[in-house]
Order: sequence, then C-alpha cells, then structure tokens
Amino acid sequence: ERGTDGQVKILYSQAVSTMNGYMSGGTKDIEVGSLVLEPLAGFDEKGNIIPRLVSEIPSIENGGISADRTSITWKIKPDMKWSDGTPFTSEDVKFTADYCMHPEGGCAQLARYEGIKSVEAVDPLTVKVTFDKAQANPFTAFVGSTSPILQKAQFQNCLGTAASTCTEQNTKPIGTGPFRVTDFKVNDVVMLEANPNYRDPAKPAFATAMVKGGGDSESATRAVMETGEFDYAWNTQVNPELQEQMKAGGKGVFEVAFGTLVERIELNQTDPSSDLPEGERGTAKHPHPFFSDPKVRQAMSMALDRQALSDIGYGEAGRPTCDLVPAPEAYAAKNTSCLTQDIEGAKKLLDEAGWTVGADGIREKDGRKLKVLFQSSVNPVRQEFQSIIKQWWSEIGVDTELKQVDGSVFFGADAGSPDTVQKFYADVQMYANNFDGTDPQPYLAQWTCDKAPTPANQWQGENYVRYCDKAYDEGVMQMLSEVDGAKRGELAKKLNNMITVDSNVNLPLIDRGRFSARSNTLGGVVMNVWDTELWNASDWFRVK
Amino acid sequence: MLTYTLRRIALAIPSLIFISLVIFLLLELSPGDPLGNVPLTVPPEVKAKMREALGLGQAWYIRYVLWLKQFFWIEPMHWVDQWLGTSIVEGQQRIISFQSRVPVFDVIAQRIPQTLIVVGFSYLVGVLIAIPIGIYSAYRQYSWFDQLGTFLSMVGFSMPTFFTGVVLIIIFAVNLQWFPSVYDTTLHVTDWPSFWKQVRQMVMPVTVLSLYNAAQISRFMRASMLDNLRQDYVRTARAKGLAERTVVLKHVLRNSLIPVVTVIALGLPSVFGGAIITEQVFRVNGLGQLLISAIQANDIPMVLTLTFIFAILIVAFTLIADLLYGVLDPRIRYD
Amino acid sequence: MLDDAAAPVGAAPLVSIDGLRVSFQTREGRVAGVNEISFDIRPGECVCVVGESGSGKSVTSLSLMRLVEYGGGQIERGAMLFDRGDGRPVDLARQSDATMRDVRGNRIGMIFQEPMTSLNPVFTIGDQLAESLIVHRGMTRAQARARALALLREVRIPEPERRLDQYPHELSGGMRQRVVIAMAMACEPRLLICDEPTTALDVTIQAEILALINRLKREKRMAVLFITHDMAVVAQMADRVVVMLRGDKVEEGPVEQIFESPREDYTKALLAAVPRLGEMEGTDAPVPLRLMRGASAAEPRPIVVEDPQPLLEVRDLCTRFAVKGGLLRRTVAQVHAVEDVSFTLNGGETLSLVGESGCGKSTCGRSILRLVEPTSGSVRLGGTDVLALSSGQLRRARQDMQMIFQDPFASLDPQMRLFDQIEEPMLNYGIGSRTERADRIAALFDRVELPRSFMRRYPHEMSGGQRQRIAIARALALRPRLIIADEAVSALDVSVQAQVLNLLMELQQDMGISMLFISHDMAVVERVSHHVAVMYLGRIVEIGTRRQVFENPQHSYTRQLMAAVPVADPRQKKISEDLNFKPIPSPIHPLGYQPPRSTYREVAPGHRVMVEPVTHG
Amino acid sequence: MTDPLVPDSTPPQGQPAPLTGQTPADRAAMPLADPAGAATDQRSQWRDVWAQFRRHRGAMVALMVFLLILLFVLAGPWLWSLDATFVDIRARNKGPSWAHPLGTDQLGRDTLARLMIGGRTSIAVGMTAMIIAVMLGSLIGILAGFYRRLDAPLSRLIELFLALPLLPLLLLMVTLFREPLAKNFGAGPGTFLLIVVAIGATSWMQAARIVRGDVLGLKEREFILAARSIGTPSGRMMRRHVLPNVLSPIMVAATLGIASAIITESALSFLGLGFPPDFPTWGRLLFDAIPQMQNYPMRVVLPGALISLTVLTVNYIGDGLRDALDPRIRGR
Ligand SMILES: Nc1ncnc2c1ncn2[C@@H]1O[C@H](COP(=O)(O)OP(=O)(O)OP(=O)(O)O)[C@@H](O)[C@H]1O
Ligand SMILES: Nc1ncnc2c1ncn2[C@@H]1O[C@H](COP(=O)(O)OP(=O)(O)OP(=O)(O)O)[C@@H](O)[C@H]1O
Ligand SMILES: [Mg+2]
Ligand SMILES: [Mg+2]
Repeated sequence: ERGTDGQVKILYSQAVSTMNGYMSGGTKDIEVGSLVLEPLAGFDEKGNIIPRLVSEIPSIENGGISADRTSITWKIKPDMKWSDGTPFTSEDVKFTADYCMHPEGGCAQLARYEGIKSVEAVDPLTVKVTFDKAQANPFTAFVGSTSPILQKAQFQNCLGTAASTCTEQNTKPIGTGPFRVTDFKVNDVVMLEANPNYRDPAKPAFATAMVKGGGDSESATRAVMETGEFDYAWNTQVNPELQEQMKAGGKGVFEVAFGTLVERIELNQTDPSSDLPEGERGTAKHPHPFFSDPKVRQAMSMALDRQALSDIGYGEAGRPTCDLVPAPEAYAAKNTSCLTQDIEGAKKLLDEAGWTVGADGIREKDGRKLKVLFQSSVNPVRQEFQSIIKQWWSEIGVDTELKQVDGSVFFGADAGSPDTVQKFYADVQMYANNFDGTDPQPYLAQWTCDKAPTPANQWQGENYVRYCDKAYDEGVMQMLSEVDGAKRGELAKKLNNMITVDSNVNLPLIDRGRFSARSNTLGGVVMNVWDTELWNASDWFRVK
Repeated sequence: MLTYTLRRIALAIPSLIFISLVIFLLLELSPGDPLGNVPLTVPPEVKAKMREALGLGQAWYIRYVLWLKQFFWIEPMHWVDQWLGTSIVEGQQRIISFQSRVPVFDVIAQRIPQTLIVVGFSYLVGVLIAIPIGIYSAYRQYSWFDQLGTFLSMVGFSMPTFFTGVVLIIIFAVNLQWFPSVYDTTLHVTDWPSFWKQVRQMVMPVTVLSLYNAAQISRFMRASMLDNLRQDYVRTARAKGLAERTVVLKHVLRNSLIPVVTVIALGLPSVFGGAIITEQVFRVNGLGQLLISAIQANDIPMVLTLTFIFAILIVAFTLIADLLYGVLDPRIRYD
Repeated sequence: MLDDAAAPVGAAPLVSIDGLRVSFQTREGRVAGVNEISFDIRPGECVCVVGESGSGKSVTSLSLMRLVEYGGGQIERGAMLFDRGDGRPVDLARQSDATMRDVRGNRIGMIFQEPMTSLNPVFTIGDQLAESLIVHRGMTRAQARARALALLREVRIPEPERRLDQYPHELSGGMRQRVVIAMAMACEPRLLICDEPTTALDVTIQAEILALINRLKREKRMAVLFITHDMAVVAQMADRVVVMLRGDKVEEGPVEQIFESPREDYTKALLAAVPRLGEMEGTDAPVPLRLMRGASAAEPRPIVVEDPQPLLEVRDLCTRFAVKGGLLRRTVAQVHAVEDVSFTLNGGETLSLVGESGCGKSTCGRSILRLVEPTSGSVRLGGTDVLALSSGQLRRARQDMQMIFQDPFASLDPQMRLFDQIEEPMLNYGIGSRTERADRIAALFDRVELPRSFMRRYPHEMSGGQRQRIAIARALALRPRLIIADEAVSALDVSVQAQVLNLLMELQQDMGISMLFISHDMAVVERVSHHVAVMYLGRIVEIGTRRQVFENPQHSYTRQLMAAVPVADPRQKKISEDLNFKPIPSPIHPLGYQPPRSTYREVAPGHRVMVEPVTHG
Repeated sequence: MTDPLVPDSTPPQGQPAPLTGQTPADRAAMPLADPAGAATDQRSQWRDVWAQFRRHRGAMVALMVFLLILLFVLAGPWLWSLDATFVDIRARNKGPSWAHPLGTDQLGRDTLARLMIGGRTSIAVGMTAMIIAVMLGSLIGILAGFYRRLDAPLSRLIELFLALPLLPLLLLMVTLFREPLAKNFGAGPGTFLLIVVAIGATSWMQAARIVRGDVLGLKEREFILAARSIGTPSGRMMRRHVLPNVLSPIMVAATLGIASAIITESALSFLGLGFPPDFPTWGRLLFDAIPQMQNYPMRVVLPGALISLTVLTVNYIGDGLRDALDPRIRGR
C-alpha cells in the first residue's frame, strides 16, 4: 500500500547537486534524479531492457525498430501522468530530445542522442526516433537513467543558455517516478514524498524519502551497518577488514553486483620524459623507451597478484579480472591467463629480452634503466595498491616512483595542467573506468589511433595509453556496422584481448562491483549495475 | 570614531576589489576542471560543449567583470526586487554555481543557519570555557591546574579534528548510541522533543570544535592575565580591601579581556568560513563543506563568492577588532 | 573619633612596628627586603621614612597592609600592632585575610609610589572611588557617588562633577595623584601611608598635594606615614623622621633634631647631598656639590668658562604637533608645544630650561636634535644649520649632540646588555676596533663610577641612579660637544642625584661639554646652571643668567615657581594650604591660528622678560 | 693626545670622589660571588640563557623528551634496520612480535620502522615550515609595524592571504613547481621543499598580525627614540632593538606553528599535494589508521601520541626559552 511504511533514509557520500542529470552528468545526481525522472525504458539487474513508460520494448519483430535499423518507434503506455497530474505525452519525449540536443544547452548526456536525425511525436502516445544511419544499438536515447524524460510544460523556457537559470526546475523537476521532491538543499539533502500520480497505485510503500549527502564512505557505511541511522548507503567502498567488522554489527548487509567498472593500469606507449620539449612530450613521435617492448609489458603484468589486490583493497566488492570488458555475458572474454602471479616468469622474460639486473637491483639495457613513474588519483585504496605494486615490480627489478594527484585535477581535462589522466606525463597510471549501458562498442572505440590525446587536439582524447594498431581500428569499424549479436560478441572479445592480454598495454586489475549497504529493515532492494541503484525504489518497503 | 570607521571602510573597498581579482586569477590559474567530476563515460566533445555552456569560453577578464557586476549590482538589486516587488534586475543572470546551477547566494543562505548554529555555537562554547580556564591558570600559574590546562590545550591543539571526530562517533554514536552521527539539517525545532533532538545532534560536532577553539583562546587569555596580574593597579585594588574575587574578576579581567576580545573578534570570520573537516565528519553540510566541495569541483563562481564574502568579513572584523579595542580601552582614541 | 581628637602627643601609638623582618625568595636564595625595623606612629602625627633607593621603605609600608605577600615577600618576624579603633591593638602580621580586607582601605589608606599606574585604566574615577565605600561602608551606588563627589571636592580637584565620569588617562598627573589620595581617604582611615607621592611631579603640583595632606592630617587627626627621599619635603611635612639604610633603621627622631643635629654619618651624608634653593646666592658660576666623604675632602671648583663662544644658537624655534581628524585624516588643529623660542648656549656652559609639566621643555630639546621635526625656526650648532641637514648628514651631526632622556629606564633597551648599549653609538659611527671600543667602554664605566662587572648586566638589574649613569655614559661615548639632559636627575634619590650632578659638572669641566639642562627642580637648576630660561606654555617667559633669574625674578610665573619650591628646613615650613594654581591654558589652537610674536623687556644685560603675549598671571 | 674620558690612575686635582667611594646601593647591587671589576669576564649571553633555561623544570623535562624523540627518529632506523616501505602481504595486520615489536599495518609494513622514518619527515616538515612561517611573519610584521608607509599595504597583504582559499593556491603551487623542483633537487627533497614552502607561505599571517601590533606599541617606546638619537640606522634598529623585544609572541606562534604544520602536511598528502604515497609521515600514519581505529587502536594511538608529545615538548621548551630569553625574568 502506498505511503504506509514511513520514511526511507538514503545516504550518498557525494551530495546531490541537482535533480536534473542532464545538467551535471554526475553519477550521484543521475541516481537520485531517477527517483523522480524516468526514461522510456530501463535495464533490469541482468542488463535486459525493460519498459518503464512504454507498453513494450520495440524490436524488429514487433515493428518498433525499422528493418534498416534507422528508426525506432516507442509506444507510450496510456493514461500516464506526471506527478502534477497532467498527462504524459509524446510531446514531452520530443521536447526532451530538443532540450538535450540544443547546441548551447551544454547537455551532459548529449552522447545518448548522437546520430539522431529527428524525433517526431507521431501521436500523443507514439514517438519515432530517426537516425542518420543504421544503428546496431538503437537503444540510446530515452533508455536508461542517463536519459530520462523531462516535462515540456515545466522546462519549455529552459532551452539552451536559459537551462542553467532554471533553478526551480532543476532542483524540483516534475517527473513520473515513484517520488517527487518536497525540499532540495543543494549538496546537502533532498526530501521527497510519494508521487500521488505514480502509475502503480500500491507503490511506493514509503510515504517519504530522504537522501542525505556528504561525508566519507566509511562513516556512511557506519551509519547503516553500525548505528542504524540510515536504511541505505550508496557506494560503501571500505576496506575488507572494515567490511567484516561492519557486518558483525548485525544491523545490515552489503549489496553487491558486478558490472563493467574495471580498475586498470595503463602503460604509456609514448615517452613522457620531461626532457622532451613541450609539444613532443607524450606524443607518438617519441615511443616509450621500454614499454614499447612487449616483453617488458608482459613482465609488468605477470608480476601482479590481482587476487591479492582484490582481497586487500575491495574484499567482496571486487574480483580479479584480465578484461576491460568483463560484462555483459555476451561480450565478456573471460581471460584468466593473467590471474596467477609469476614473478619468476617475469624475471625470465626480462632476462630474455636483454634487461639485466644492475648493481642497484634495477634492470637496465643500453643504459636505460627500468625506472617508472606511477601516478594515480588520491584514494586510499589506490595508494595502497601503488605501494604493493611497487613492491612487486621491485622484485622483478623495476624501480617505481609513486605519485598521487587530486581527483579533480587528475580527471579534469585542464589542458594546462601536467597532472591529468589525458596528458599522462608518467609511465604508468591507474584508475577505473566503465561504459554506459550494455553496449561496449563506443567504449572499445576509445583505443583507436585517432583518439590518442595530443597537443593538437588539446589533449582531448580517450586513448590515454596512445595505443595504435591498424588492425584494432579496423575491428572497431567492423563492429560499428555489425548488427548480428553473436558476431558483435566475438568482435568485442577480440578487441578486448588486443588491448589487454595480447598487448598488455592495459593491465586490467579488478572488476569492481557496485557495493552498497542496506539496513536489515529495508526490503525489496535489488542491486543493478546496468541502471541506477535506485532503479526499483518503488518496490522498496519496510521489513516489519 | 565614526569618521575613522568611515575612512577605513572607504579604503577597504579598493583593497577588497584587488583581493577579489587575486582570488579570481588564482582560481583561473590553478589546475582542475569544473567537469572533473563528470564520469569518464561522457565523451570529450560533450564536455567541451558543457564547458561552453558554463560560460568558460569567454576571456577571463570578461568573466571577472561580469562577476563584479553580478556581485555588486545584480545580487543586491535582486534582494531589493524581492523585498519591494520591483523588477530592476529581472531576467539578468545572477551568480550561478557551476556544480548545481543554483544561484550561489541561495545556496549560501541555505547553509548559513547550520553553520551559525554549529560552528558559531562551538566558538561561543570554546570562548566560554577558555576564559575561565585562562583566568584560573594565570592566577595560579604553574599550579597543577595550570599544568593540566597546558597539557590538555596542547593535546587538543595537536589532535586533528578528523581524528577526534571519528573517536567521538565510535564511542558515542556506535558503541553507546547516545548521539546521532549524521547531522540532520532539515530538522526544525518546534517543540521540546525536536529541541532535544537538535541538542543531541549538536553535542559531538560542538564538542570537537569548541575543544579546538578553547585550546587556543585559553592560551591567549592566560598570557594576558599574567601580564595584568603584575600591574600596579591590582595592588591598589587590594589596598582598598576588595575581596580577591573582585580584584581578579573585575579589575584584572576587564583589562586582560582587551587583547583577548580582539583575538576573539579576529577569529569570528572563521565561523563563517565553517569548519571544513568537522562539517565533513558529522555531515553538518555548512559553509565549510560547501566551500570545500566547491573547490574540489572547481566551481569558480561559488568559490569566488564565498571567499570574497570571507575576505569582506576578515576586513570587517579587523576593523571591528580595532574599534573594540578603542571601546574597551578608554585610552585609545580614533579620530 | 573622640579619643583621637583628644589624644595628646605621646598618647598610645596607633601603629607600633616591632622587629619587622621581611624577606623575598629570589634566584640567589632568600634576600631580606627589611632586616629589622621598629617604630611607632601616633594619631595625628606625620612620620617620614627616608633613605636611599632600595632601603626597604616601600616594603615596610606594604607589610603594614600585608600586601607584600602578593609581591612574593614573606613576613618572617616581628609584630605590627594596630589599633583598629576599639582600643585593643591587633597584630596585623597575624591576621586572617578577612580581617585584613577590613583593615585595608578602611582603617589604613595607602597612596602608592607610582601614581600614574596605580589607577585602573578602564574604570571611571567615580567607579574606582566608590568601590571601597560600597565594600566597607555598605553604601548604595548613589550614596557612594555622592560621597565620591565630596571627596573630590575635598582634594580640590577642579570641576569634580565632570571628573567622576572620566577615565584616569583623561586627567593630568597632578589630578590623578589627587584622585589616588581621595581614594586612600575615602573611608577616613586612621592611618594614611604615602609612598613617594610627589616624586614624579613638578613643584607646583607637588606643593598642592603636600598642602592637601597637611590639611587632612590636621583636620581629621589622621596619622601619616610619609615615605620620600626628598629631604626638602621631609622638612616640610614631618613631625618625626625615621632614617633607613639597607633594611635597617639607622636613626629616628623629631624632624628638627634630625636636620639640625644628626647623629649618624649616613644621615649627615644624606643631608649634605640636598641642594638647597638659595645656596648659590651671590655666585655666578655653578659649583659641584660638596659631599660628605671620608678624609680626602677637596674643595669643589666653580665652573668658569673663559671667553665663552656661542655653540648652539636657537632662533624662533616653533614645534607644533598636528591634531588630526575628519574623514581624510586632515590636520584640524595644532599643539603649539614650542612657540617662538630663541636662546644661545655658549661652549662649555650650561643653560637650564625650567617650567611646568607639559610646557614644552622636552619637545624643545628634541627639536634641537631633530628627534621631532620643528615647524620653523633655525638651530645652528657651531655654525652648521641643523634643520637644513639631509637625513644622512643629520645622522653624522648627531655625533656632536647627544641626549640624556627624561626616563632612564624607558630609554634603555630592556633586552640589551649595558656593554652593548654603550657600544652601539660607536658601532653606528664605526668608531674604533673591537678592542678599542671595549677599552673606551671600560673607561666610560670608570668615569661614571660603575663597576666594570656591570657591563654584562641588563637595565632592570640596576637601580635608578645606576641606569641614569648608563644613559650618561652612552651619551658621552661619542664625545659630543652638546648634551641635552632632559630631567636627568629628577627620578633619583638625593645621594645619587648629587653624584650624578657632580659627575655632569665634572665632565663639563674636563671636556668642555655644553649642556642644555632640562628640569623642574629649582634647587638643582640653581646648582648647575650658568644661564636659566623659564618656559611657560611653549614660550620662554624669562631668560638670563642664573643669578639674574633666581635673585631677581621678574615674570609672575617665575615667581610662582620659586614660591612653590619646598625648603629643606623644618623651621621654615611654608607649605600653604591655600595654594591653588591656575591650570595651564590649552596649547592647542585651530589650524589657521597665528600666534603673536613674543616681545621681551630687557631688565638687565642678558636678562629678558616676556611682556607680550600675556599668558600667565 | 690623551683621551679625556680615561681618567689617569690618580684622579685629577680637585675632582671630587663620590659620596662614600661607592654608594651603598652599588655595593648592595653587586653579588658577592662576582669578581668585582672583572671587565675581562666575557661570560657569554647564551650561558646566562642556558643557566636560566635549566631552572625551568618543565622545559628541561621537555627538552629531554624531545631529544629522545629526535634520537628515536634519527638513530632509530640505524638500530632497527627493517625497511619502512617493505610490503609483506603475508604478514598483514600482525600484532606485536619479535620480528615486529609494534606489529605491522594493513600491508604488512613494520610499524616501528614506519614511526621512525615518519617522524623524520614530520619533525623536519614541522620545524622547517614553522621557521619559514615565523620568519616571514616576523619580517612582515616588523616592517608593517615599523614603517608607517608600509603598514597599509602590508596589512592588506595579510588580509589577502587570510582570505585566499588555500587549496587552489596549493594546487597551483604544486602544478607550477613540482616538476622543476623534482628535477633540480630530486623527487624527495623537491617535494619536501615544496611542502614546507607551501605550508610556510600560507601560515605566516597570524604571526605577522601579532608582531605588527607589538611593534606598533614598541615603536613609541623611548628607547627607540634614544637609539635614533645615537645614530642607529633603521636596519640595525629593527635587528637589535625591535626583534628581541617581540620575541615572546613569536615564540608562541612558533610553538603552535609546529603542530599545525605537522597536521597540515598529512592533510596535504591526502589531497595529493604531499609526499608520495609510500612516504610515511606521522600525520599520514594517523590518517591512514583512522578507519581501522576500532580493530587496531594502537595504530592511531602511536602516531597520535608522538605528534602530541612533540608539540607538547616544543611548547614547554618554547615557554622555557621565552623565560630564559627575557632578561627581566632571568634576573629573578
Ligand atoms: N618582589 C621583590 N622580590 C625581591 N626583592 C624585592 C622585591 N621587592 C623589593 N625587593 C627588595 O627589597 C629591598 C627593599 O625594597 P623597597 O621597594 O622597599 O625599597 P625602597 O626603599 O622603597 O626604594 P625606592 O626608593 O627605590 O622606592 C630592595 O633591595 C629590593 O630589591
Ligand atoms: N608626539 C606628540 N604629539 C602631540 N602632542 C605632543 C607630542 N609630544 C608632546 N606633545 C604635547 O606637547 C606639549 C609639550 O610636551 P613636552 O613633553 O615637551 O612637555 P615637558 O615640558 O617636557 O613636560 P614634562 O615636565 O612633563 O616632561 C604637551 O602639551 C604635550 O601634550
Ligand atoms: Mg619604594
Ligand atoms: Mg619632558
């Protein structure tokens, strides 16, 4: 029964800035926003597309997707209402596309609308999306929590440059989700109440919800698992010992699910030496002095004990992996070759390659020493990893200097800063990345030659390692036009292997799951890595 | 004194504008990106568009002058419009946060209550316990009380709040379950139970902060009392046959407070600055947390506005401290 | 208090100190502040305690109030019987704190040595006066205020109503002193302790205050314990005198007996050191004092300069301080501290500047050295125009003119050893090598008769007289041609003062130094000067040779000054109770104010008296 | 020519000898043990200071403890040769044993070795940063107080620095200087230099404000005027007369400065602005151990206690030194 279970209290260690994910792109904003704003279709915990505001998922079979794969037609459920009681129509969907695709709006989810030629409201309950060319995966716009539908009536004055002045709209959007905002304190707390016009009259069970933000993940975990002040804490990334201790508190459990987030090490393929002039430093003009040697790269990988790292840093929240695309099932290569540490093997490999141990225990060849600068962003687990990995590498004769960079600098794309992940002015770097949704194709396209950051493109590329292989580029092109599911899977695995186990340019370490804490009194939680964690908040209830 | 004040205020304006320029340039030059928190899944082209939408495409001096105009004209006029129902600056853009796209002043207004309540109250508590401790330690210099006071204040000063805060949480929130570990900013005190709730959630952050403040102020108080206890007028007061209490608490204290009050006044802007770490630990989400999260997100309008208000307060409280000196010490005259 | 009023001299003593011994815990162990002292005070009697600095005078009085404990002292032995008014004397040395609180301020009032600092700067006069009345007499605030007003009237403060709400710093030194007296008197104590109440004041204010105490003593039959080192004041005030030396009483007796037939050598030496006004009558040149000493008595030589040549010529010197105000800190008025001053000082001679506190003496001296910038006028030192010098030249010129500052303690850096302080001027001018400088400093120490072992001491480790000698040594280190001595001896007790004066005169004789001697002590001025200039309100009102001015004072202010000087003769008591000097007019004038030029009447060759403008009389 | 200042061995004719050869006060003022007239006795000023310092019991105990701490961090690694950064993941979270007297941390590194090495950095950073801050603060404070012309601009500078948001400032400094410094001085010393300068350059304002206030008062004192009258140039004036007289507030600022520098350093490394992650410091050890406080309390207690102890001892040493340096107190 709707509204009978009181309040649900949710803790986000990053505070919510806006309810309109189009404005920020931040995961926390999108997740919390999803309590209010919904897309036409979402993903379930297995990565299957499920209808939310539409009566069925379009397919070629049911005619929803045109045979040439250049358009997709959505059928909206009848009698859908916004939380203010007005009817939900195809105009709203079309408006949402206009809103995000407006050239001056700075929409964070523009990528979801890429390749769209037009969006038409065929009739109040039918929307047709036409693409420029055939789409292997037409489920981009309006699918998943990153592209929810906005109410036209509310946002129609917020197009383009006006978008950022629409404070009221951005903080208290009218939606179709299970809750609506009653109070919004920026970067602090969001108070919500059950949406009286929610499509399922029995849901949500909670009358109100509170999403508090700020602090660190340890205390967030503590608030659910030890003090019991909160029902749910998002991203409770704490070290395994603490996980055990918290579980012993008996007040809650951890929810975990694995998706595509992979903690990886990247081996720079260009020379980052500061002796090179600015403009040539870190470009293809100067290949890396020793990482261009595949045996060195392989040895670097062999020295790692991924299982140990996972146990020390993530516990239940992680598992070792050799793939950059660990999921979904259809695309996961499931390599295991890297999983066992082989220090001796690595040494032998280096010996073979002619890297001999010098007097100081560091290997060298032609006067070049195996000395690497290893950078990462500030994060307790990453710093522990850095120390451990430094130890392992020192055992095979590689000397490591560690460096940590503030996250906002490291991941910020400031072309003037030497410490960004794009510039990669280091030999080795470590961070985590994933891909949006279930289709790895755009993600794998990041390692093509032209995506390498260079001074010419203001260091704006995603191929941070500067991997460049014609065969790989071709594979990516092939996958772009391949529509057959099985073949796509094969292609993805091949590409994945090329940049991981085959070349060892990327050393995937850990497949990091979503890891959140839930109080024992909160029922109905199903962890989902393909959509937001709060995807089924309408089903949540109080365990009595 | 009035003319002195006016003159100081007049002189403060150009120097404040200079300060704002320096802060602006600093934020411009320091590395970091307002979009640093946007997930890596968002492609660079989209980020470039977002950056443009934030107005970052324009030259720095244009943005600076715009900010000046917004701060000194649009924002004040906006309030005027709100109060009087006029529409002087209607439709003109206010200072908007990069992070949340909410007018910066609205966010600040949201944050002020909890900051004043928690940080301000702990400053008050800190002062209130520091003064008696300082008085007594000085009056009984090198007694065990004094030694203990020195010990505690030094330990209090050297223990970072990120440590004491967590210790308190573990003891009082986890083990004893006396106080909540998360501060509820939405709580409205309307009756006794909610008042009690408010008190309970304030206990730990206030304790942590006031210990830290008290440690410093008690040192100043002690030094000042020691100076004044040696003065001749103390002997005069005793020669009148006054009780020791009166001598110390009236004659000596009043004089000793003069420098301490100015120290306290100079410390007051930091109340507005918030307590970055403590606010974080207890999730008080006041101005300190706002500033730090804005800095981490490279939210230039927010950081610039906050620090500039902070600068105004610093300048103002320096002036207030100087004036207080004149009020408390009749020998000092400003003309 | 009937019994007091009727008590004949020789009645039961009010206070009877018996074998008092007070010691202090210091780094070198326990030292005695007072060794062994006994004396009585009877109602209506004034007992003067005299003795050099550090002899235990203040400690004795503080012990009576039992305040000495707060300064780290301890009453080791002895009794202090005090009659609280009920005829049953109690021993103050053994009373509880509660009893003492009742005694303090109520039965015994005390005026402290440092009048300037013994008032609390942040409370109004009225509050501070009312305090003891509220505590001891249980008055309400209003009653206490009324009584405070009456007290202020009694001490003859002008405009008493206004004073009640003023703060101590708003009063002049003399007024503050009177407030302290009123405070001590508030509860009509049976005993009033006055610890050097007038040392820091100039003669006119001193005379006022002495008169006041005298009147109260007579009218209220109050006993007075008067501590001073000024023998002239003793002569004027005392009924009986106690002479102390290093914590012991050396002699006690009625005032006439002490002055006329002292028994102890120390008393004799003390008396001999007192400069007496009029002693120099009939002579032209200053003569060093004749001091009592052992066998080797030599006749002091008068300081006569053959064919004096002008060294320092000051013409029309004006120094004004800006009073700023308004939004832009513009000057709105000016303090005319020195106005139209002209005089000539000959090589090897001494010119004294005398005058009331605040009349501009120090400013005049500082203007000559350009330590404050004069507004106009000219200062020529041996032919060079000092006011025209650039800052570099001025620094060099200062090698020739040095100043001894009014307050020796304040003018020495508390953090520097004496050796370094005296070496500094030589370092500044790059004089001599390290060893040469050390030699010269040693010679200077000998010269000012300080043991060489003092070189590594700090100023606070010296007595006032010794500090003054350090200041003199520093001024001499550069062998200047001109010394400006600003109240160089006012703070010293007689014996030390005599030594310092003799030293200065001796140096003048040996080295031909010229001196501008600034002082308010007329007797001292008479002793040391060739010429005297009397200042009043920034102007010289009378100038001439010492003999002309002292033997034939023409200006009304000069006469008033002379009249106020106490005489060191107990048979010649001239403290009049009706002295009531007019307060000095304000030297502050608005910005455009054009002061009239001073015009002088020449009484005799070199003796000029101001006729216009009329500022006094 | 004979020096008129130096009297001949026999006083010149007619020169009056003083009252009784020497006043009683003089005699009283001379300690008996003092070899009178020994101008050759050049007992150094610092021996006086030391003598007085030794009298301060708290300061002496503190000095001992401080020396012990120094010994621990400096000589300790000689005696205890385990590498503080050696990771042994098989020996994680071990309690005290012979191999690891204070146990190991979550990566199996030896806690004792880490405390010793960490102390070196923390104490060095604390001291150096404090010295930079105090010197800068005193200099600016003295200049602002002494020269009327400089007062307004320097006061504005102080206000500016107080208002500047530290984090962007530090980020900027790191961006601009980390690489050049690392290149010229090596990674470790380069970072050290950067950190101490960063901390020093952002924490001098308090000291400057206090010193300025004191100098303003001091400037009006007569001995400054007297020094000018004997021709002391401004530079020497500030060095010899002003500085020694404002030492007391500077000492307080210095004591508090060490504590905040040690803490700030740990905060910096947590912002990625400090030492590399494998570089232990006390602040960092404390910070790292906080999440595991409940399971392994010793890990927070040890570095925490060492930081507090250091600050406490420095405070007492500062107290003692202040008393010892003040001749007015020293005389007593
Ligand atoms: N607080 C103290 N600690 C140590 N010694 C003290 C203290 N107060 C006074 N003395 C010593 O006691 C002796 C007597 O001092 P007292 O103040 O009575 O001198 P005095 O006769 O009043 O001199 P003056 O004329 O300078 O006022 C001196 O030798 C002095 O050094
Ligand atoms: N720096 C200054 N600024 C303003 N007024 C001053 C200053 N110095 C002195 N005066 C004023 O100038 C006048 C003369 O002061 P001066 O110090 O010369 O007096 P004095 O004759 O030496 O008095 P005393 O006997 O008290 O030393 C006084 O009214 C004083 O208030
Ligand atoms: Mg005395
Ligand atoms: Mg004077």
